[in-house]
Amino acid sequence: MTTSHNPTNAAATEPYVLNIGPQHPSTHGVFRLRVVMDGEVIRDLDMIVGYLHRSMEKLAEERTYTQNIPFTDRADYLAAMSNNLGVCLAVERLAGVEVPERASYLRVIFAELQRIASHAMANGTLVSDAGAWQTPLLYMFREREKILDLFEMTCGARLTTNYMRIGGVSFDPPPEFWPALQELMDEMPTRIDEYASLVQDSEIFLARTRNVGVISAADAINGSLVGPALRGSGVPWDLRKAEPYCVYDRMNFEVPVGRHGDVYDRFMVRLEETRQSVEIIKQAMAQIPDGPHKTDIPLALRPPVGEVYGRVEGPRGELGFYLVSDGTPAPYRFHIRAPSLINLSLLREMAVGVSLPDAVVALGSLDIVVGDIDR
Amino acid sequence: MPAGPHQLDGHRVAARLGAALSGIVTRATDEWVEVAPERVQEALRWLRDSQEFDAAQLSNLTAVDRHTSFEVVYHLQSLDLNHQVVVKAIVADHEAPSLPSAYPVYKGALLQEREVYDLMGIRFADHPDLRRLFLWEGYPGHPLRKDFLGIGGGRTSGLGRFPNEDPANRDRMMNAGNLTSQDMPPEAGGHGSAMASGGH
Amino acid sequence: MESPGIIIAFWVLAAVTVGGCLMVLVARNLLHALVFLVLAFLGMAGLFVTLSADFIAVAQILIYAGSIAVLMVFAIMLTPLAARDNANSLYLLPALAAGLGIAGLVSVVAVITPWSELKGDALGQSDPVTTVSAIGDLLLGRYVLPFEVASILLFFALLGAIVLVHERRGPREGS
Amino acid sequence: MLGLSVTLAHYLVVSALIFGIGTVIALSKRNAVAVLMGVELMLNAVNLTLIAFSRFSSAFGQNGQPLSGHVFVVFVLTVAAAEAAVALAMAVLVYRQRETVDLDRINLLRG
Amino acid sequence: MSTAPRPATPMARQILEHRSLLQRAYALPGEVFFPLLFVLLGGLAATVGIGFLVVAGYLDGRWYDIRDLGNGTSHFRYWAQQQGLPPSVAYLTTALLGGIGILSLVGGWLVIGSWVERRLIAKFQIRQGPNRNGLFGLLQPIADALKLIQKEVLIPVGADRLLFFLPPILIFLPAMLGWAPIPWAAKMSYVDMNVGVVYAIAISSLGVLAVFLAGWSSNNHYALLGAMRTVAMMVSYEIPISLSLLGVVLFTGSLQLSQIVVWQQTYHIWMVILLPFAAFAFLFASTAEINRTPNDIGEAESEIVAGFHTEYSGMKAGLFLAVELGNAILVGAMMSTVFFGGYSFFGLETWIPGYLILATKIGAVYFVFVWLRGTLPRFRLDQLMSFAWKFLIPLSIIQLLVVSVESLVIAQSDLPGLATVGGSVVVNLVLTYFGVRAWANAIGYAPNEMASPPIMTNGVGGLRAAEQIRAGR
Repeated sequence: MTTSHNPTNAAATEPYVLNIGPQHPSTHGVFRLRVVMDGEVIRDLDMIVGYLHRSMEKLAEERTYTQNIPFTDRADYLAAMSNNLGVCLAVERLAGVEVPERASYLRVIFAELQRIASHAMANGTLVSDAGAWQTPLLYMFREREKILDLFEMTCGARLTTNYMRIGGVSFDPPPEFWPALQELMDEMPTRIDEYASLVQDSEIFLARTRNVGVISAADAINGSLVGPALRGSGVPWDLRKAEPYCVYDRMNFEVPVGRHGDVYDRFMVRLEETRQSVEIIKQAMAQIPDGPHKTDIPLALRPPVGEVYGRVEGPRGELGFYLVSDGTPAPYRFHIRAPSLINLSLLREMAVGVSLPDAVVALGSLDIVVGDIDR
Repeated sequence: MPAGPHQLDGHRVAARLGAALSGIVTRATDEWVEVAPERVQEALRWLRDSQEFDAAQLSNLTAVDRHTSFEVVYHLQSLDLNHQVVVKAIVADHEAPSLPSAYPVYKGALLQEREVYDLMGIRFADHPDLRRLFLWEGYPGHPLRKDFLGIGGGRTSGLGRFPNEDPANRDRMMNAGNLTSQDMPPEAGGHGSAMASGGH
Repeated sequence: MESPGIIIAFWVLAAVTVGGCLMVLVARNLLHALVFLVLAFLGMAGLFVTLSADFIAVAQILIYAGSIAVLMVFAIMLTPLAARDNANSLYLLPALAAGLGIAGLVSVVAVITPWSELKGDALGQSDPVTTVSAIGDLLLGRYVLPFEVASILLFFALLGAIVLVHERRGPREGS
Repeated sequence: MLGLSVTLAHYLVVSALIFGIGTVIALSKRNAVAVLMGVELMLNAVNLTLIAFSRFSSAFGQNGQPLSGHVFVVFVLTVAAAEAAVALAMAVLVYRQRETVDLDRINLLRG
Repeated sequence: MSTAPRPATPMARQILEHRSLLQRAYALPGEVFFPLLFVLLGGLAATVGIGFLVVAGYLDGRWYDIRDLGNGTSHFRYWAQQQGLPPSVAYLTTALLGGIGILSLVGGWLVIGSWVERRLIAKFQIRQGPNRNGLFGLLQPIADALKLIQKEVLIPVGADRLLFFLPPILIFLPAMLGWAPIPWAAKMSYVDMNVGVVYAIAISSLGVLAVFLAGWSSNNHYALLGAMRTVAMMVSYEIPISLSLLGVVLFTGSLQLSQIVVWQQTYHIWMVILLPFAAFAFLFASTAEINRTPNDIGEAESEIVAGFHTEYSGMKAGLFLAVELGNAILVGAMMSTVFFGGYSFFGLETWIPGYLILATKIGAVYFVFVWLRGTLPRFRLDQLMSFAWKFLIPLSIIQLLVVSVESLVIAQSDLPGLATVGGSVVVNLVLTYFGVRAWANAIGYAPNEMASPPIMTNGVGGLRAAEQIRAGR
């Protein structure tokens, strides 16, 4: 046995490697963290992704633009509507397709519904990561279920909706959709209050999330964080305000930003955003005009040679589609700027040096979707 | 041109960038500015630190395979000024492409560069942790390259032509009412005619 | 006349205790040895019960099986894998001789001594004896000085253990 | 004789055996924690002796006087706990300094 | 948009009636029955005892008071003595029968408790819970047990086989032994030992070793991490438990659990009113000892999967789960006995058998455990440790000082018990309220400042805007 006499470097325990995932309750999918731990404290962290990699960008090069829309459902499978919207807007800008006004309103309504559903999931799983045995999660699922019912009513699918089309949306909602939506929106604020009251002021939840996983505003910007992770750090950046697409410039809403940039702030930003989404949907319902829901486009849409970077504010942040067209019906390059993946850029900084439970909560607050990471 | 609503004119960026760092701009268009690949880090740092452009965030980083070269595309944005700057670097070496990393300038490049390395095979020098991201070490090739698993018969990957556009099928489809004349390209033929029998 | 229950209990517990001790000596793995040590402690607590020392029995479980064993667990865990064997040293034979000598000598003395002063037929009496309050009276009465000394000893042992194991955090930050 | 009733001598023999085994463990083991186990067993044997003497004295149960044996055991338990805490802390410390808990290798005082 | 009347299509109707379905789920009577079921089960499981009583009554030719099954034991002994049997035979027989009684009681509760827990948590989580097997899904635990039994028991590679085999058994022992001193009625306890409180603490400390061995022998980092967490937590929280029980012991002047109940009966007061902080400390520390929310960090499923029993499968895992549940019931029994008057209920125990009252109280405490589990997030290990060492233990010690003075006053003064005990209640309530607040302020804990809603803005911007917003608040 070596007798390296080094009292200052007295390791209390031996560091060891812990594999969190690919099958683990807190990774929300097949996502793996290889963590070097010293007791309870994380000394190093390496993330291993790709278990769900379907090479979507390669597949897209063999398919027309319309055929690519269903792929985006499967990328971020918790925010299919937003993904559909993003790719449609990008293609429309590339090909110069006009969208009827009613379709724009419908897109706003469904994108915001999707945001509510996705944030409910994100916040629910975050609280579940903090150990609340799924009660808040199931409360938040209550409204998510109703929203998915509305999706099903409109386009027949709940999760992978494939609802948006280039030039509009695939279906006009049925007449019974509107009262159901109205009723949901009427009860939504009290429901949000209800599930906020479950956790928002819970001292245990506060103790677990306050000053945990703190990201400063400068780091968040430099680390390409987007969405609630960026806004949680106090940066008022929302593409719906900054670069209004569809009819967001006619909507009156506010952007919540956090105070400390910790897990609690990201949670609260998501919570407030659901409230704002309800407001947006109410305004859109009041303003929506009659008219066609779709313009006809050629089956083989041939955008001119060129490139476009279209982006929307998805539930997880800036969702970009970088499309390069060579004039053929299929994109030459189809790149999805996945917020889930890029938000993980700072995970190592957040997790190294803190204890395992903090790292789990910090990871949960980034709201990753493995389909979006791997694509 | 389909530029984003807040995207800056590439010529304007090129003028200022070229004035500050001489010889760095190789080309500029309405939409983007092309910089010398070996000096891309310098260009990004200048754009990030300049008062005028304030490109604080690397919004998107990706690459495009142009058969003989690679385009690495940087979408930068300023949150305060609310505009976008698109920077491109053309990597001429298609066999062993290499480029300085943007990580020293933007921490957000960490995973995006790994993704580009994994799928396109572009090496980023002085990237702290350049490993494959999605695929495992030892995976043969880089799948997003156009010559990956080269298709026989001189075809390149990509959908050259919508299958139903094959002149042989054209009349049949139009008779069946599935197509309108609007769906047809202006001229028949083209480089993708082999696709018609491809059964995609 | 003693009840057969007590006699059976004595023999079983004595066998468990001595067997546990022997296994501590024999076991190759330190953690196995620890398990047998706890078994021996529990057997000892049982022997205390047969001697109507209920408070001492419970204290034995609490302190030996509950606390000291856990302390040992921590000590074992804080040292590396290589230190978890229970090997004997070169002194095994002399130690065996010494141990057997002591045990034999004391046993012989214990058996041949008449113990005329101590012939209480204690095991036969059936009324439960309350020892707790009596021990408490003694501790705070006749033995109050040793009691206080013991508490001070415990306090300083606590402090000493903390001081010994406390990590000096300063220089580690740089590395 | 031994099979019919349990006398003081039985307890004393058991305690002598435990004490002997404890001695062997304490003297022969190389691991510091194992040595501590031996010492604890020896203390336990003494406890058993004390309790047994207390129990078999004729005055047991009267005025609580013979319970002095119990009080001694309480003190022994106290000292044992303190000793275990300090000894194990020392074992950990020695491990940190010397990277071993093998008592044969801990020869710091030999220089 | 249109304000259409109520939609006609089935799908839309279904969506609109979604909420009323949930309301119906709320209103289902399942949870109304749970206390009733506990009481019934208390009675059911005591059937063994009652049968024994009837047999004893037949043998002795007399009719017995079923309010206290302890009567049966003494009569049986009396009868055995009359028959000339050696007393040890009578003792052993009663011990055996009592053991069977307790085991069947606890076993029955394990079955029902798991059903109640799943059912109740389902209600808390606005879902139905198990409702397919039998009436209200009552047969679900049996189905679970059958499933667990028929599963293969895996031994991981590299596991220490002996130490891997032992823990499920070792951990089962304290969960069963702990029932021995609990008094179910005035004379009805398995062993009415005069060191009952210390015995309970000592027995609960035995589980630590089993937990550690389970985690260490599994050769799994999650298991080891969970075991070390659990051991650290159990060792720390034994101290608040002991201190809170010591306060009770100071008042009652006895370590005997039956005497503690009798004391509460005598003064017509529950210890929880007299010692609210001790009751809270005991409840909180118990959740740590038995690994339940909010202190279930030893098996925090979002962090370390299942903690120390990650690698156990089949009935061994089932045994761990059963012990967890059994411990909850055992703690409920201790809690009811020590702090909630045990088998007594202000004179009601003369009309209703004491064991039924105790069973109801255990059910109530168990309900609290389930409630906590359905509601609260989980602490972090260091937070739990600081809560124990910086909050519970100092305050418990201060409380002990106050209580020792009060108990002296109650024991020595000539005033009537009502005055001294009532005075102590007032003093303790006031001191607890202000003491907790003052201590929380002293250690700098201010939760209300921590809960801050986000700032609502209307503009967009980057770092500069963020700094402006931050400066503006």
